[in-house]
This record gives sequence, C-alpha cells and structure tokens, in this order.
Amino acid sequence: MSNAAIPTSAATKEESASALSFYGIWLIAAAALVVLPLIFSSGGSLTSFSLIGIAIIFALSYNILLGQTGLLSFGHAVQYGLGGFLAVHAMNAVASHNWPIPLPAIPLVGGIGGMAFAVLVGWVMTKRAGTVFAMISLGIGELVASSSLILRSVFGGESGVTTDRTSLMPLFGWTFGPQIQVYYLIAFWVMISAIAMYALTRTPLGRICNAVRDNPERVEFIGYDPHVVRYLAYMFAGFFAGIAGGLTAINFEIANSAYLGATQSGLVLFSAFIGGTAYFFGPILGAILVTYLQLGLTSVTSVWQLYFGIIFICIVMFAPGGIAGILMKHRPLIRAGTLGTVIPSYLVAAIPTLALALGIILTIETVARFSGGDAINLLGIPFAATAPTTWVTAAVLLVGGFLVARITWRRVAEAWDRAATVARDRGYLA
Amino acid sequence: MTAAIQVNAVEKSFGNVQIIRDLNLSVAKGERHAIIGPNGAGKSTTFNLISGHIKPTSGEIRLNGEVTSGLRPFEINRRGLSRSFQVTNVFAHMTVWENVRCAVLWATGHRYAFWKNVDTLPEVKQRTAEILDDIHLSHRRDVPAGLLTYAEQRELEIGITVAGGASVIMLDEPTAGMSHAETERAVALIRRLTEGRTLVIVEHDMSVVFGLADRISVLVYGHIIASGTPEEIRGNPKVKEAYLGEEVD
Amino acid sequence: MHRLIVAAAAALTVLGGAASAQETLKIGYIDPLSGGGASVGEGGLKTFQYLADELNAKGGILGHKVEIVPLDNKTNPQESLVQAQKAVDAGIHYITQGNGSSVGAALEDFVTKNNSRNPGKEVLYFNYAAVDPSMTNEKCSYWHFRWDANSDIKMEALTNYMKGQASIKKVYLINMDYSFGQSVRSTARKMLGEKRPDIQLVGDELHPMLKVTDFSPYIAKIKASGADTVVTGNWGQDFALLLKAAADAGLKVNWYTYYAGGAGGPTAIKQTGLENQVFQISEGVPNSGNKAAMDFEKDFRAKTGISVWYPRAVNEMRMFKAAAEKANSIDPVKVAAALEGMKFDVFDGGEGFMRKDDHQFFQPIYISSFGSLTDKAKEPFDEENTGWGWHIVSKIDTDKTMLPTTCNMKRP
Amino acid sequence: MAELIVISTLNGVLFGMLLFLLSSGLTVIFSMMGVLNFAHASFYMLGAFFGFQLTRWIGFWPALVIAPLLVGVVGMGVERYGLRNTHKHGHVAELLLTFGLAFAIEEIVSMIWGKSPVDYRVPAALDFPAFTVFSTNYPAYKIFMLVVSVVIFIALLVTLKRTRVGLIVQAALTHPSMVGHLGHNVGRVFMLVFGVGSALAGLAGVIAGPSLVTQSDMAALLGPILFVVIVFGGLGSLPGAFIASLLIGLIQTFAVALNGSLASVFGPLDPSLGPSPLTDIWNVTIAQIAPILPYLLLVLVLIFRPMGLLGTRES
Repeated sequence: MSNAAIPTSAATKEESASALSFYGIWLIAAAALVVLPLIFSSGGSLTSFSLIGIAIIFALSYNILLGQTGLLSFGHAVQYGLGGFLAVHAMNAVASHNWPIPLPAIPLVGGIGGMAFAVLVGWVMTKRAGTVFAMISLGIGELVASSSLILRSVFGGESGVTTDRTSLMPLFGWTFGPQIQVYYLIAFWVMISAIAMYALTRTPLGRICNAVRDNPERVEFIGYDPHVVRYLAYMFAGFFAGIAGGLTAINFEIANSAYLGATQSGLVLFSAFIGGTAYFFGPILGAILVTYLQLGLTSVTSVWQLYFGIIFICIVMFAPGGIAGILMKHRPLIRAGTLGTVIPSYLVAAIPTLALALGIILTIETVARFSGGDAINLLGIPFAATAPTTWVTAAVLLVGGFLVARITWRRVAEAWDRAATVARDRGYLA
Repeated sequence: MTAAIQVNAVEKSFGNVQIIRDLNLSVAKGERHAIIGPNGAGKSTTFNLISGHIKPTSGEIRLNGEVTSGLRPFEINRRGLSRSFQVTNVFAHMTVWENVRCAVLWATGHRYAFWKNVDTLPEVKQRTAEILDDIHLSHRRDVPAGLLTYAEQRELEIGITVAGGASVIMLDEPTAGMSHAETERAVALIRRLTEGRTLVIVEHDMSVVFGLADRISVLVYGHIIASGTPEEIRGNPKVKEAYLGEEVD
Repeated sequence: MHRLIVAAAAALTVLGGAASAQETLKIGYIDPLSGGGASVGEGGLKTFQYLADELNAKGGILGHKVEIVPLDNKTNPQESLVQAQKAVDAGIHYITQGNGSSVGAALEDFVTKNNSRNPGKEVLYFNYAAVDPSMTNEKCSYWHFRWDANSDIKMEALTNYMKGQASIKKVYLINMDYSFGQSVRSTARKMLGEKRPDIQLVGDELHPMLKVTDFSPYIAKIKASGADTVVTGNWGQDFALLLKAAADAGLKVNWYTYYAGGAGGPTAIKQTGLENQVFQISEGVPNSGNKAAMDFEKDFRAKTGISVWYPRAVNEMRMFKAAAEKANSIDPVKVAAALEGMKFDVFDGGEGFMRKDDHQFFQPIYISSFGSLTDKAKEPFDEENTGWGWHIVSKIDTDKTMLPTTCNMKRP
Repeated sequence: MAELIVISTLNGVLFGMLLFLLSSGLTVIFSMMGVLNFAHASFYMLGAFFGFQLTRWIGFWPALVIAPLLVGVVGMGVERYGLRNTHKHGHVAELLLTFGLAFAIEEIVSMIWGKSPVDYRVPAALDFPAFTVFSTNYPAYKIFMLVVSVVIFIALLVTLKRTRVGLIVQAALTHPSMVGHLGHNVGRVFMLVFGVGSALAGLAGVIAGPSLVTQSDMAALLGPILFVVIVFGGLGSLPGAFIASLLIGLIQTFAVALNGSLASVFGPLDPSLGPSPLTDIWNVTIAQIAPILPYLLLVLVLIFRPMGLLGTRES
C-alpha cells in the first residue's frame, strides 16, 4: 500500500541505483580476477586460483540442479568428466589437423559434451525428482565411471588420455604453456560462465525452476510441465559442468576416469551445500572454501577427511543455509541498523566456541598421532600426543568450551531476537 | 453454445472403493457455479478430475467443448482452466511477487524461454503488478510466500490461480479457516477477479455460496443429486433431506 | 589468504637465490596418505623417511640434509598433478612415487611438459613401484627413472623360473581389469606360450578392480578348470579376498603372485593356511642371507614397525646419492645425466644398472615362497606377526631379466 | 556345467543373504523414517571393528551380542543428537548429514585401527568345512551367516506384522504423519528404529568381518550396492529387499561364471578396424562387467518402475 504512494521517479531512481550496484559487483569481480595473480604471483597461488576458478564453475553448475531446481544429484561429475574427455580429444584433434581453433574455445567443446550427455539420458532421469532422481544419478554415475574403464579406446583406461595444450595455435602470442596464461583463460571462462548462469536465473525458465523446486505439483496448474523444466535445468547444468571439465582438462592436460567418479560428485555437493544453495553466490563461497581446504588441509593433517566430515555435519545441523545463508541472515539487521545488538554477543560466543574447536582439533590430532609420536603444533604451541598434559588440555578445552559455548550461544539467540524484533518493526524483516 | 465445463458419466474408483459415480455436470460460460455437499461427498475429487490432477476411471470431461479427460494438468491449464487448492499450495521460498509472476509467464507466451530477462518483460511486470494490487498484497511483494499470514496466503492462492488469465477458474474452499471479515473481503475479491469468467467453487460457508453463485450443484456420495439456481436448490426436497436439512436443524 | 602470503614469501626466498650449501634437499613423496590406498602409501612414506635419516646420519647428499615432503595424492592422477605442481611451486626438484600406474603415467607426462616449458626448474621423477611397461617403452621420458622391475621384466623372470618346473601343467590367469593386470595377462600368455608350449592355459580372467567382495564364483571357475597353478598380479584386498575364498573352498593350487607380500597379504596367506603354496616375485627378500641387507631389515623393522617392502626404494635413494656425488651437484639435469647407465650394487647383493635407453633399472630377481620358518637363525624374519616368512626359492640373475625396449628417448 | 550351475547358485544365495543382512537395517530405517542413511555401511564397518576388538578381549560369541548393541547405541545417539535436529530442514538435509557422517566415521576408524586390514578371524568353533559339493568345500561359517540372515528376515517380518511396534512402523510406512497424531512418542520410536537399524548393520559387520576383509575402506566398498538392493527391491519393503538381495547375489555370481562376450558369440571383429569403442564392447566379457550389472538394474528399474519390485511408494 505504502509502495503505491512512492512517486514513480523515486522507484526508477531506486532501480537504477540497484542496477548500478549490480553491475558494480560484476565489474569488481572481473577486476579482482585480473589483479589477483599480480598480488599473489607465486606458482602455488596461481595453481590454487586456477583450481578454485574451475571449482566455482562446477559448483555453480551443480546449484542449477540442487539450489534452483531441487534436484539432488550424486552423479554430477559424469557431465564434468565427459566434458573433460571431449575437450582432451578435441585438443588432440585440433593439434593433429592444425585446425585454426585456439585453446580458449576448447571449454565450449567440453560444455557441448556435458550437455549432449544430459540431452541423451536426461529425459528418463528427470521424470521424477526427489529420491528417485538421486538414486538414478548415483546409478548412472557408477555406470559411466565403470564403463569408462571398459571403453579403453575413448577413455584410455585408468591412465586416461593426455594432451598438450601448447600444441594448439597460439592466440596473440600466448601459447598457454605458463600457468599464468592458463589462469587468465580460466578466469575468462569463470566470468563468462558465472554471468551466464546468473542470467539464467533471471529468465522465465530460471524462475520456473525455482517454482518446480518449491512445489512441482502446483507448477502443473500454472501451465508448466515440471518434467520439461527439470530436463532443461539438467541440460544447462550439464553444459556448465562440461565447461568446468574442459577447463580441468586444459589445466592438467589429462583426462581420466577419476574425473567421472563418486569422489568428484561428492566434492561438488560439498561445495554447493557448504556455500549455501539458496543464494546464487553461495556455491562460489563453497567452492573457494572447499578447494582451499582440500589444498591446504591435506598438507597440514592426515585426517583431513574427518575435518571435512565434521565441517559438513556442523553446516547441515547448525547452518543448513550454508555460509551464504548465514551472511544473508544478517542483511535485514544491517539495513535496519540493529546489527550492533548482536555483534557483542558474537564476540563473547566466539571465545568458548574457538576453545571448543581447538579442543576438538587437539583431541583428533592426539588420537591420530598417538602411535606416530609426532608433536602437534597448534597455534605455534607444540603438544606431544603421548603426554598426559596434552590430554588434560584437550579435555578441558573440549568440555569447558562446550559448556560455556552453550550458554553464550543462548545469549546470541536472545540478542538476535531483540535485533530481529526491531528490524521487523522497521519493516526490514517479514 | 458449448458449456465451459461438461462432465459426462464420469466414474472414479480408488481400488475397490468408488468415490465418484455417474457424475454429470454442466457449467455454462460466464456462470458462477458452486458445488456443495457434505464432507466426503467427493467435491475435491471432482475438482481433481476436472483439473487433470487425477484421471477418471471412465466417462468424459470437456472443457469448452474439447475433451480434456486423460490430459495432464498443465495441458488442461494451457487450454484455459486454472484451479486453486484447499490446502494452501504456493511457492513457499519465493516472494509474493515471484509467485504471481510465475503464474503469469506461460499465459504471456514466455514459456521455457532462457534467453529473455524476466525482469524486463513489460507485459509480465504490468500484469503481475495488477494482480498484486487486486489481491491487496502489493505492500508484501518482497516477502517469501511461506512467511505470509494464513489469510494472505489464501489471497495469494487466488491470485496465482487467476493470474494466467484462464477463462475457467476453479476455487477449492477459498475462504476456509478465515474470519468473518476476511471472508467478506475474499468474496468481494473473488467476485471482482472472476468478472466475465466462468467460476466453479467448492465452499462450505453457505452465505458465501448463496451470495456468490448463479447456479449450485449438490454432490452426495459422488453423485450430483440436484443442480439449479440458489432458489431451486433451497426448495429442493432431496437437497433438504440429504444435506441442508441436517445442517439447518 | 594468510597461507598464500606465506607461500608467496617462501617462493620469493627460493627465487631470491638464498641457496646455501646447507640448503635442504627436498624430495616430494607423492602417494596416497588418505583413502583406500593409504595403508600402502604410509608404508612407503616410513620407508623413505627412514632412508632419508640413514643418509642424513652420514652427512646427507653432498652436505645437503635430505627431507621427505609427504604429498597426499589419494591415488588420484589429477590430485597427483596438483601435488606435483605444489612441489614444483615450493622449489622441489625431485619427486618420487610408486602406487598406481595411472598416477605414474600422469606424473611422467607432467615432468616432461614441466621441464620443457620451465628450463632451469627441472624436476626428476623417481619411480619406485609403478610398473606399467609403457612408462619405459612408448611413453618413456628422459626425466623419469624406474627402480622397480616393470611387469614385463618380472614376467620374463617368472616364466624363466616356471620353464624349469615340470609339475606345472595347467595355468589359470586371474588379474585385475586395468592396465597392469592386462599387461600381466598378455605377457604371461605370450611368454608361457614361447617357453613352455606344453603348458595348457585353462583360464584367463579379468575381474573389476577393487570392486569384488566375494571371490567364490571366481574360485569355482578355477576349480572347474582343473588348474594346478594360478598366476595373478592382484594386490591389496583383491589379493586377500581371492586367497580367502580359495582357502574357504579348499582350492589346492600354487599361486604365483606379484604382490602377495603387500600390506595384509601375509596375514591373508597365514589365515588360509596355504603354506609354501604362495610364491612372490620381487627384487628382494627379507631372509636373503645378505648380511648387510638383513642388518638393515632388523633395524628398519625395529624403527618403523613394518618390513622392508621396497628394497628398490633403498636402491633408489642410495643410487641418488651416488649419482649426485658423481655429478658433484644436486642439479637435477646433472643428476639425470649421471644416473644414465650407472651401475650399482643392489640391496640384496649383486649388480644392477640403470639402462640408458629407457631409464629402467635391471637387477637380480627372486622367487620366494611363504611358509613357517624352521631355521630361525638363517631366516629370522616373519611377516605381519604371522610367524611365517619368505624363503628364497630361486634367484634370477640380472642378465636373465633383460628385455628390449621400444623407447625412443628424447634427450634435452 | 551342472557343477558350475550348482556351485554358482549356492555362492549366489550365500552372497545374496549377506547383502540382505546388510540392507535389512537400511530398509527398516527408510520405511519408518524416510531417511536414506548414507552412513549405514559405516555402521556396518563399526560393527566389524567393534566385533574384532571385542573378540580379542572377550571372544567371538559375546562380541556377536555386544558389538551390535554398541553400534545400536551409536545409531541412537546419531538420531537423537543429529537427525532429530535436522528433521525440520527436510529429507535432503538428513541425507546429507548421514553423508558427512560416513566421511567422519571412516576416518575415525582408520585413526583408531589403522588403514591396514586387521586380523579378524572366523571363530574356531566354526572354522571347518560344513559340506562338500563337487569337491568344493563350503565352510561352516558361511552356513552360519546364511542361517543368521534367514533368522533376521523372519524375526523382522514377525516383528513388523505381529507386534505393536511393528504395527506402528507399518502405519508409518503408509501414513507417516498419522503416527504422531495418534499420540505415539514419535521421537522415541524414531530413535529406537534408527538404533535397531544400526544394530542390524553392526550385526552384519560382526558376522561379515571375518569372512571379508575388515579394513577402514570396507564401508565405501559396500555402500553403493546397498542402495541398489533397497531401491531395486522397493524402498521400505523388507520382502523386496530380501528378493533383491538374492537376485543381485545370483546375477553377479552367474555373470562371473559366464565367459561370453559379443566376440565369442558372433566371432571376432576384423582386426583391421583398429581400436574403437565397438571393439571394446565387442571383446568385453560378461564376467568383466559383473559388478556394474546391479547399477544397470538399478537404473532400469527406476526408469520403468520407480517404486521398485515390491515398493508401495515412490520416494
């Protein structure tokens, strides 16, 4: 009612302001991608950035299914992997025939590969959503991964198919041998794909995908066939997964059956879910975090898989909206100006929570290294796994942290309620 | 003139239980038609049959003269029939605005388009805004539908149903669970929104039924025992015996 | 971000040429340290760390302290490349790997490309257990050196032994369905056909890798075929489960294996009671009778809790030292040149050499059988606390293990 | 030929019953709670390791009773402190919770017992050949496994059909929301059901451990095939799971026994064609693809009969 009273000029102004901030975000992202390797120029960071870029496209493509259409897939790596294989074969073919196709066009081939597979099997797969789809995707994933070891002439057995990315025609003097050039190629495709996938959510199809996710039954009564919607979503997800696969093939110059396997499918599910499937940018955060953890955690601890599991369980239990969900929860508070009410309670809660986390880490590492006898280095303090002092410290942190954290988090909830009430009164929260 | 809805000798069984027997119903174009009957008479099943939610065991249903029995709900919807649900059935995680807009998209011809920006389609925008105004939810446009109050959700449900511009609107107990004031508002809303269209309504509130309907059909045990104007129904002894009698006394 | 800054800073220091004579010589150990293959990978890591300690105790290599940098590849080729890149980025010039021929092939390809694209940042790949013959044949690389006998060489040695065993009449082949298993199978067919045409090949099975939970159906087939000898390249659970099923069904045949000695293998053999019926082909045996090797074995077991699975790793590290000293440099290009054609006294005695044509190491090969140890003085070592150990059955000299190569080596 | 058929049938039934032992708990949990428990195979692994450890300390027979109970307690804990809080976020969240749990359990097990296989042996009392067919021995232990599976199957059927708890479970299968409205403490029922389901997995672990390899990756190896069994048989249907287990056991065993390939039926392809996908498919034997046959079945069943063989609801 009150909206109707706002003069139209104000509405346009508001719209153009939001449009400006919208394009601003993309421009900043593009600029960041360009500048990033100039700031962190070591080979290690370049490798990490390249992998993160690929993971972002892959996770976003997965979210077309999970977050936007409500399809839980356990076999998304199939399209990713097939895209990778097709890209490798395309690179080899282009190189041997001297076709005038530069390397940056290759991911498109991967995308087409991923999409072609989706077109082929998608119609029967997407007939139903829910558990049936999840199980079919699991089955198809296993089937394709296993078949790839049988069809050796295409998939090269378990050693895979290799290629040489520098054997294609150079583009503006770029041979794509050095990692920095590959990084920019990946960054270019990250930008293109992210914009395309975002645009997709703003189309009639994208909106109806959401509707199918929320309520497939009702969609039938506003003129749409949810099966067709799911099928189309599956194709687009396959296309972008294929692009990610193609980029991986360029980055590693090899495609093998591990690309198609359950581990890849599981990782992308982790990324999307941890980042948060309800918001477009959620999987981006998830992809960054998971890839980073994967690269970093494995060299710090041998039981990285346990930490992965624990982080995942915590997210599912305490923040099912993922990181993006947590962030966006605060938006109405920021707009209502009541964030200040919650922050002190956060700071108070952070201390025992951190203690609890340290306790968990110390306990895990103590158990993990008990037989090995290595010292644990936590925050620069060495702990011997076999020393009773370590056990006591771990126990105190664990139990004490837990008990105090429980109290402080209740405080957080109370502060939240107060802040939310104010925000609601000011009309920023429904 | 062909009827908007023509149901001929439709039967529906679930397993051995026959829910609908020899159902015959005719709704003329532009008519406001109410279906009443005691609980368990098969009113919702009748709705589900006509809208394609379930398929008849035998018999035939026509929409504007065209046979629609056996078609899927979206096919029937595209032929100009839209229905609401007794239990609120909206897109809970999407905003009010998006709920209505989704319902507008097919009718405005955008279908599965993935090359158009949905935010810049003028006719979609205009139509959605109109509907929101009509159902008095403009001020709640950015609220997720799942967070609306019950009455608001019922209004949104009606909004989604009429948004596509279908010529035949079917409303399943649109005022169920509403307060007196809310009901009055809803009736006015329904009256306005279905102006010039065919309306089929299932309702328990007799004041709504008799105030709104041009014609009434009485359904008992899956069979229509009487059909006529409100006056005819009031005076029909069979109806009194089977239904109204019990309730009035 | 913090880590990245640290990494960036570390990389800068390396580039800055702060290298002193005491600079640590880092060897990237790329093998599974988590997931399914971790038990094997951890054994390898312990081995290399022990060997590094051994070298360091004697002053390291040319005064450089040797450090093993564990890099977990989860037996995944793609992950291996990430780890290899990480190693390169950290300024490491030597990587070593063993588990999985697919990983090996990927790494070989990686070092070749890396070294041609980044002159001055060369990396050598020391392979201690990936035995796919193609790595020293059609796919060979100047930057790759293999200390393990490839599967063809082992089969050559094995069939040279089988040639003399008149009791072998019917042979059954069962292998895992991947490149190694397939190469075992095809070379066995070919070599047995040439050397013992009278032997009847009564079965040739490829089963899916690491997926079979119940081998009874396979055992039923072997039994039905009337085989007296089974040749298998199976390892890990595929070996243990196969043997368990055989023992359950009461199958009495002789088993010629590549990897019966791997983690869990001896336990499985002991459980099934197949005494002296399981043979292994390897480049070293704990009860070899070589005093230096047996002293090493004793100390190794005391310190690491496992037996010396990889005598070839000992050869690799000791030979690395010798090559660096010969070249008087730890520059990978010079070390590679020194390694080519180098002769070396191997762990269990006898001479081996790194063939220049394909960078394949040749060494004496042993056939040993697994059973109870009667003479504790001569054969002190059992396996996995089973009380059983390996006895040497036959030794095949280096010259009887030679095979031609198709390698067309591209030298820088 | 007769020999191979008899032995393959026997082997198939034995393997099938092991599969059933494993999947019974999964299907019980699913039928009651609608949760596809990805950690089920992990509970099986816990059972095997608990069994191994307890066998060391107090012997196999006490372990056979205590280890499943312990796993059941762990399962109840997971339900009480994990799933129950997640329930409000829907089945996907519950499924993902168990997915994360599977990761964590695998690592915890390998932290405690190491990554190498442990020496978990068949108890001496059952370590002898029970009978011999065509000179192939059948160990008594396998017969013991078979008997336990059948007993579990009958016990579960009787419990579900004849007892009050069973009636509630059955009611929950068709009218999940009604059970709560009927005044049952759904929370406690759920916790018990999850506990029982986990304990069944644990029992399977204790029993299968000595016969298979007890190792920290044993869960990952068997996990996916369990889903095939319960989806194939019909989600939530115990007899369906029973039949599916047998069928998959038999199919896999017979596939291994067959040497046929397209090449052996139609003759080899012209070698001048060179390597291509066609030659790959032409030369692959049925035995080689035996382990992927269940997945093929799964996909086909879901496409043509999404409720599975004996299932009553789709998801």
